[in-house]
Amino acid sequence: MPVEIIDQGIGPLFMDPDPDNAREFFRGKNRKLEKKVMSLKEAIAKYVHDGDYIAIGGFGANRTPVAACHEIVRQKRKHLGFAGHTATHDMEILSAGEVFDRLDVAYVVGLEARGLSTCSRKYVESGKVKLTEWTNYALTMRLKAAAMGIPFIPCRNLMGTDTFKYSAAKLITCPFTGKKLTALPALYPDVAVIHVHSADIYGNCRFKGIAVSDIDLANASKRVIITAERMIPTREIKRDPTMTRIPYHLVDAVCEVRFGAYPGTMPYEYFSDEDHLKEWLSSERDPEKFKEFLKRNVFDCKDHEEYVQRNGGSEKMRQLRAKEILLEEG
Amino acid sequence: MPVEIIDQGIGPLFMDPDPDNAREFFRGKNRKLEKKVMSLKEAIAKYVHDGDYIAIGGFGANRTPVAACHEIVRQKRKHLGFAGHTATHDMEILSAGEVFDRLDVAYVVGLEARGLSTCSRKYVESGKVKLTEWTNYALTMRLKAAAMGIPFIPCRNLMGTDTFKYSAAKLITCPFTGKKLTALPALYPDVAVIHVHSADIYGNCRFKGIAVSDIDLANASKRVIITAERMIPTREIKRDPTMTRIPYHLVDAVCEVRFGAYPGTMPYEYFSDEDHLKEWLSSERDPEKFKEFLKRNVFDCKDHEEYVQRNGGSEKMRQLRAKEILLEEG
Amino acid sequence: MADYNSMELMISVASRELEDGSTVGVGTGAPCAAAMLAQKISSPKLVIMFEAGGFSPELPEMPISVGDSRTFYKAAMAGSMGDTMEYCSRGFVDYTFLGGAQIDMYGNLNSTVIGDHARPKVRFPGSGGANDFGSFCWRMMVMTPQDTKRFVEKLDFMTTPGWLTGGTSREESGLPLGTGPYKIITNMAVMDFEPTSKRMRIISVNPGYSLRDVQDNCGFELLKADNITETLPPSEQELRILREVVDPYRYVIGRG
Amino acid sequence: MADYNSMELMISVASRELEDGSTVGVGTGAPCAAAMLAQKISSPKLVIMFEAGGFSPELPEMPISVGDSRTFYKAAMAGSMGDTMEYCSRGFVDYTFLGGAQIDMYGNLNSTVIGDHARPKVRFPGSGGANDFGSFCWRMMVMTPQDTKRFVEKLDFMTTPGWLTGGTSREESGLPLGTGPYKIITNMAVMDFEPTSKRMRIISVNPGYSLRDVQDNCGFELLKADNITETLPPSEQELRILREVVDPYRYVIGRG
Repeated sequence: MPVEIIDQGIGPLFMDPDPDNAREFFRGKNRKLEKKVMSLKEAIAKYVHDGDYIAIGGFGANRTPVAACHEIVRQKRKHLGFAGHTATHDMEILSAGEVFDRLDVAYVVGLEARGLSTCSRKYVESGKVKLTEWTNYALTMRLKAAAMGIPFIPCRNLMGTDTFKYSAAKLITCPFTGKKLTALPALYPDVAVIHVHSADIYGNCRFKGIAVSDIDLANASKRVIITAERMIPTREIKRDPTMTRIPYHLVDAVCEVRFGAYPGTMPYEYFSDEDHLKEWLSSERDPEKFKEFLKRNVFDCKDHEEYVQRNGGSEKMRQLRAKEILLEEG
Repeated sequence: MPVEIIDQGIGPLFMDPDPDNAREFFRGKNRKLEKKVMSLKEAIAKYVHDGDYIAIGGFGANRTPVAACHEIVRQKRKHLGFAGHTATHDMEILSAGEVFDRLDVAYVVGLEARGLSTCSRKYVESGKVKLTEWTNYALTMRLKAAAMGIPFIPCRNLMGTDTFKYSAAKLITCPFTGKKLTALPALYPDVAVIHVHSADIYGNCRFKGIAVSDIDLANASKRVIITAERMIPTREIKRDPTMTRIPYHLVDAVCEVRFGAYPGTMPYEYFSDEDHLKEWLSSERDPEKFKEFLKRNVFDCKDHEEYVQRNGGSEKMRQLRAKEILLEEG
Repeated sequence: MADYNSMELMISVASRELEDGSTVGVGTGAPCAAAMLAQKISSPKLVIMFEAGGFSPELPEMPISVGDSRTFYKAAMAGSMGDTMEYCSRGFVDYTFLGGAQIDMYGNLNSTVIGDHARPKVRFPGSGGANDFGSFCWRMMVMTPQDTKRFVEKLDFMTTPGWLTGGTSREESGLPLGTGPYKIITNMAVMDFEPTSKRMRIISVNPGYSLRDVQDNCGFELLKADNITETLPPSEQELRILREVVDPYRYVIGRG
Repeated sequence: MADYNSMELMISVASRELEDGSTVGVGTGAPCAAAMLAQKISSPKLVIMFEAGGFSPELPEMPISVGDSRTFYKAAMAGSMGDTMEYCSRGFVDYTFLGGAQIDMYGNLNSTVIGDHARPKVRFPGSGGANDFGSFCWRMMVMTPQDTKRFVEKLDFMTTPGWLTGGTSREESGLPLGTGPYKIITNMAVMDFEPTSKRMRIISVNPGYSLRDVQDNCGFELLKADNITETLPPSEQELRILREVVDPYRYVIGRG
């Protein structure tokens, strides 16, 4: 049975899918059990460079490392590539900073039921950003292929659509069944940032609730920055290693950032601050007002704690926790 | 870049890798939230048929559904296909019953550091069994492909060896890099048996410790039989859905079988009974003695509880628990 | 007769399609409301799955995101996006609801751009999980208000596959066999797809609208079933549960 | 000079290859003993991974199985076989130790059959994870007693790839680039592989053996390094820790 490339998308492939090149990198990566605790400012300065390809964990505004997105904008990174995988509020922040100019699109410019982000839209419509179209699962599978150390993985989505045409996927035939399959190239991000419930000083991580694509993301990425709601001792990790979702070998930096997903949701910790997210969306409609808004909420904040303080602080977080845990539902 | 089939193994492919045929089955599978509790005897009678292709969860003699293997032999199943994936004591039992005649080989006839099983060896050497060679990871990847609903998955093992030659894999070129890759066909077992720490009446399952390949196995298999050390209420599942490793949708039967992995290890519950496993290996060397041994330990036991009773009962299990949890290590 | 708005009607009609014991991959908003309504009326054992990894939750309220905590509240499993999509790809998921800025006569959907891809007039979110659900789930449905801007002869961009170019084109494309668009539920009518041509076909017209209204508010010619009925409006029970239990804050039905 | 057996020597020599901070995929027995010894002497931060999913355990004793509870006792993570093998395939794992019934001059291994595949004289377990580790890990090592039955001109079956047919054949095969057999440690000598031909080469001879012994107990012609040294025997410290801490019940060293 012949195997052939029947068709291929015209979108640019931003990252090298060659597993041997990635293997050379991972061979040299430090996997010693070492203390990796640092400030978020330090971690972004050290591990996120202009031109890097970055991926953000969580799902848009759920367990998303918002603090890290702010810090990337504060540090004025430029020319990043960005995996627009379930990207909502994270994309909104990074668009405000115009930090990226290459975008793998799965879900972008929207905040789901909350509506579209003017800022993200205008930026993507501006022509300043090179785009390749994918789907949420296609990007998950591309990360899975990278995690597996293979250059591509077959899938059964995309066929027959413009999403395929504007992707960098290929259409091949199956060597066993002769069926048509999409071939999705491995995606090895230069750096990933993932927000978790708890981590030890070496980077062993736990989180509760849906994993989204974060485990494959941590495996696939050359560098991994962890922001954690709280630090826990290593003896707790060792007491129950089944609960470790990301092991220390993968991790380059561990940053303790309380409320690090605010104004998004952190499962079992705090619900999203819908009023503040609306404030983002509404202020974006007026460029002057949005500049002010960004100055107040991003550029003038020395860190995430100040951002939380400026938007209600501990009383607000108390309310959001009550909402998240459905405190009054009994 | 041309994609081509460069080479292919000569081993028989026992199962259809076509995802559309599997999809038709899964479409019709009952996924209603229904009580699925039954005796192991009933579950094996109902869901394991002569000629089926079966896969056993766990890792050889670790969290392996030994009770189910005994029951399959007691019910004298014949002409099964068997996924010899990390197969040690499970294989030894099924070989004693000569229940299978097709074998996908990854690891068979041995019990790791304990030595080789005469019974398994003689059976595989007898010519009564059709063999195809794979590796542990290759079988895991074949299950993963099935779980993903794709007909094959690329891998970078097997190349250049007789393991490839006697497999049913193919050697193809990558549509992105031109590199050679092995193409591993999806494996959809007819039935899987998996032993877990706890399950609810609907089949939501938890287990602690290494997952081996059981999550992909549960997803890939058309029918899933669960044996559980103990039942737990559904409210406990719902209290922490992050701990669910296998959800009820996949499961056909739930059987409460205390010490169901004995004489193997059940993490955090009981260590393997090395004396009894030695008794298996030594009695196999004398056919007459082995017949007696099987009569006593399999055929004359009405269930697994009787098997455990005949080999030390609660006092033995108390000792094995102390050993498993390193009770005296402080 | 009960007083209701078009959103309440679409959700009620959609909910009746979800038979007990079937599986549905849903997003936020109307689709989620339809699934919740079905569970509370005819299909208590409807299996709801969310793209981000929530399996069979007890939804305490409308989720704001397909990944927020409500999507795995008292769930059977809090899994991953890979888990959910593997279920869909493996053939485990019967229904899904999708939408878009444009739909054509074959049920193909555009949620990516209006205008040119590189320099669009309007950029939309893109596929998200829509192309995945639309490729993998057995039956894809759409709930949408109907007008000539939305129901178009030609999409600016085909994000998610319907019946592609009709006939046998979908099965020839390599997409999983037996999948495709099933019902299109609008404020004016309910459409299915003619089995051979795979073109959109009116099967029932909603109370208060005429066949003429339906065609006039569609940018392409609609086929007509042999006997077109009147869409059964929301029952008192459907409306009561929808308003009191499913969407008390009118997040969704308020938009009708 | 310390009194020791051949197993203690092989384990000590092997353990010195595992530099601190490197990663090793190990099985039960001697390889595990070598890794434990390395951790307790020169490489406290050696990362030990087990095929079945145990990542960086604190091994309280020798595991009986690569999947038993000891392999994830006080571990960083209790993962899956997929997790471990993905690490290997991705290039994360530096070393592995493998063995077999037969080895040839290119370090290829047979753990499948003696005789014909369909009707073998002796059936062995097969690859297990050996072909996977041997394909993916950067440097594959072997600890084995040496004789002409084991070190053969031609394998009955090539289970696990070494340098295949030598020269550039391994890199041309499609196996991950830069991987391959590294050291072969026997009761008589230590061998590596000549860089161009990839043929097995004696680099040091163990105390009490001659070059002649080494060649006489090998079924193929061994190359000889320019300056062949005497293998450094186990130190007092290595023996003490091996006997008192790593393997007090002599499960492994008892076989030496």
